[in-house]
Amino acid sequence: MSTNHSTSTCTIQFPTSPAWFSTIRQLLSAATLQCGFSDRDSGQVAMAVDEALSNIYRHGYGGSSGKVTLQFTTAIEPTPTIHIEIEDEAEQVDLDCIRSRDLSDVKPGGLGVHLIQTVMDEAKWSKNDQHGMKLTMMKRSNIMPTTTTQSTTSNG
Amino acid sequence: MSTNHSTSTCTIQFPTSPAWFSTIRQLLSAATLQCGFSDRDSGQVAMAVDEALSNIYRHGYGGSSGKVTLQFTTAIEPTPTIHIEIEDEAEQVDLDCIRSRDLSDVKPGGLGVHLIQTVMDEAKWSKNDQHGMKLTMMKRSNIMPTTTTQSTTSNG
Amino acid sequence: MDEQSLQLDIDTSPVGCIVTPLGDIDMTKSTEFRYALKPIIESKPTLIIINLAHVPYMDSSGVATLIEGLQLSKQANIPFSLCALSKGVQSIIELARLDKIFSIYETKEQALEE
Amino acid sequence: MDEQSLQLDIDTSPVGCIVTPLGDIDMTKSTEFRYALKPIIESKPTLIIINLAHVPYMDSSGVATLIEGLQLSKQANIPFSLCALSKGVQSIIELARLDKIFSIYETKEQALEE
Ligand SMILES: Nc1ncnc2c1ncn2[C@@H]1O[C@H](COP(=O)(O)OP(=O)(O)O)[C@@H](O)[C@H]1O
Ligand SMILES: Nc1ncnc2c1ncn2[C@@H]1O[C@H](COP(=O)(O)OP(=O)(O)O)[C@@H](O)[C@H]1O
Repeated sequence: MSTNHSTSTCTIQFPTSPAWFSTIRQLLSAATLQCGFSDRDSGQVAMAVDEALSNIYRHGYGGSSGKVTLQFTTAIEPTPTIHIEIEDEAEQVDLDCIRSRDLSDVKPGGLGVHLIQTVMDEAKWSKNDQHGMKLTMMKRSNIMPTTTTQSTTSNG
Repeated sequence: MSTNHSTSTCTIQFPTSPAWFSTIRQLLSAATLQCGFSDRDSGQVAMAVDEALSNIYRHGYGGSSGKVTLQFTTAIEPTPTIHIEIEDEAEQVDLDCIRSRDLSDVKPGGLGVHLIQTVMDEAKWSKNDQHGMKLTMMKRSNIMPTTTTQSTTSNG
Repeated sequence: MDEQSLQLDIDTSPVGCIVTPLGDIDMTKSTEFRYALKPIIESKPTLIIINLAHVPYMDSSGVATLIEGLQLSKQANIPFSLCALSKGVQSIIELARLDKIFSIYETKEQALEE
Repeated sequence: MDEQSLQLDIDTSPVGCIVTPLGDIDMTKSTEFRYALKPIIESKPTLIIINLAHVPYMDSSGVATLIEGLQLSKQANIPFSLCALSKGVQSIIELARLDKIFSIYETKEQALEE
């Protein structure tokens, strides 16, 4: 396969049905790998989005399927970077409720927000103007950017 | 999983690198299955898009990776339906060149356009105003629509 | 899309019970995984090993199921360990700071030796 | 994403050669598949069976590779057949109107009996 990197942008509106989640993970993996993220970083971005969608499904929509709009844009220079925005139309919750718990108390559950905040360089929840919540995330890849710029290779 | 159907819309811009193709197939499968397509019809839509992308990669961009914008919208009523648009920025070719060959002559290659035209209800190539080509496709699912309308189910 | 049910190999012998899930364990699978683990723990095997060699991805609901399994096993005095973590699973276990909480072995064989 | 190379089981015996590709055969894999088939045909086995049980999806470039395999085998007088087609592969073979061109068997065993 070509080793040249390239960017992608995506806006997708879909139901928060968990049946979509593996597809969305694959989409985020493809986008981040293509723009130069390492396997590890790419997997972490996919995980952060997966956890965010699970939370919207479980907390935002109370276990029902509701609309979600996911947008992302990748960049190669100066460092592989992805910007992600996830908007729902669910009940707005107090932003103080969305927080990581004390992890030293080992118990099932309560890991999603911690994971999102740990793997992403930025993660910010906010209320939309009318209704619904918005999560804005950003991650830069930890690996050094290659000197290859976005160009076409002939490998066919 | 919920048996209620729901729609999705997507606009994604990515390089025609074949490394993306399996992700795009999965995306189209998810979208069509969720809006009520049968497994078979869903697989055929994914195949049509895959073949279209291969052709853009091989013929449009001559085996190099170039920009592609894929848009789709699904509908549930009155019949599960998907509308797809694929635009590239490659050289414009004479529309007469894009055609299916005589299949009775068994030989490797030359199947993509036939497959696209056979599985989709509509497939139309055109030239964009400035540069690049556009493929517009539509398919209705062959199965009867369920009476379920797009709504939320509590299954959590 | 992946709407099939969770595939699980369960290998029970006098030495203990080795549970090998096949495929990603995310929100669509973790409840099932939980329901599968419970009767195994209740059957009081000598030990329980969760072989994660064929689980490329696990989300926090899958991790929660493992924590529950660990806690129920502890109550029943059954050694409970994980083995053959894929990179994806290793990553989430570390991020959740559970790498010191679980007994983790590189291979099934090493887990059995304990 | 699936950037690994094509996985292929090749089972050679006096009875013939059974080739079992594992995973989707699309544009990223079909060239490799072609390069793998060529030396097999050149080694002149008694027969060649392509077992497609583990190929959920094949695109037209994969089908082209099969046609080439069939034609090269015919020239070399080696029976060439397909078996255990997944739904996805069956669908593209029918759509390409090749279901009468290839010898297709439901199982490996049936293909071997011919
Ligand atoms: N999208 C969301 N909408 C509403 N509340 C949320 C959302 N995401 C997280 N929360 C709140 O943040 C808390 C912590 O979430 P998390 O760390 O994922 O653990 P858990 O979901 O297991 O409680 C949740 O209990 C919930 O109150
Ligand atoms: N996106 C495209 N851009 C330019 N030409 C195309 C495109 N898609 C198809 N074609 C033309 O249509 C012909 C038939 O395509 P196809 O049926 O897929 O067979 P093959 O690609 O094996 O030739 C191609 O040979 C090419 O000339």
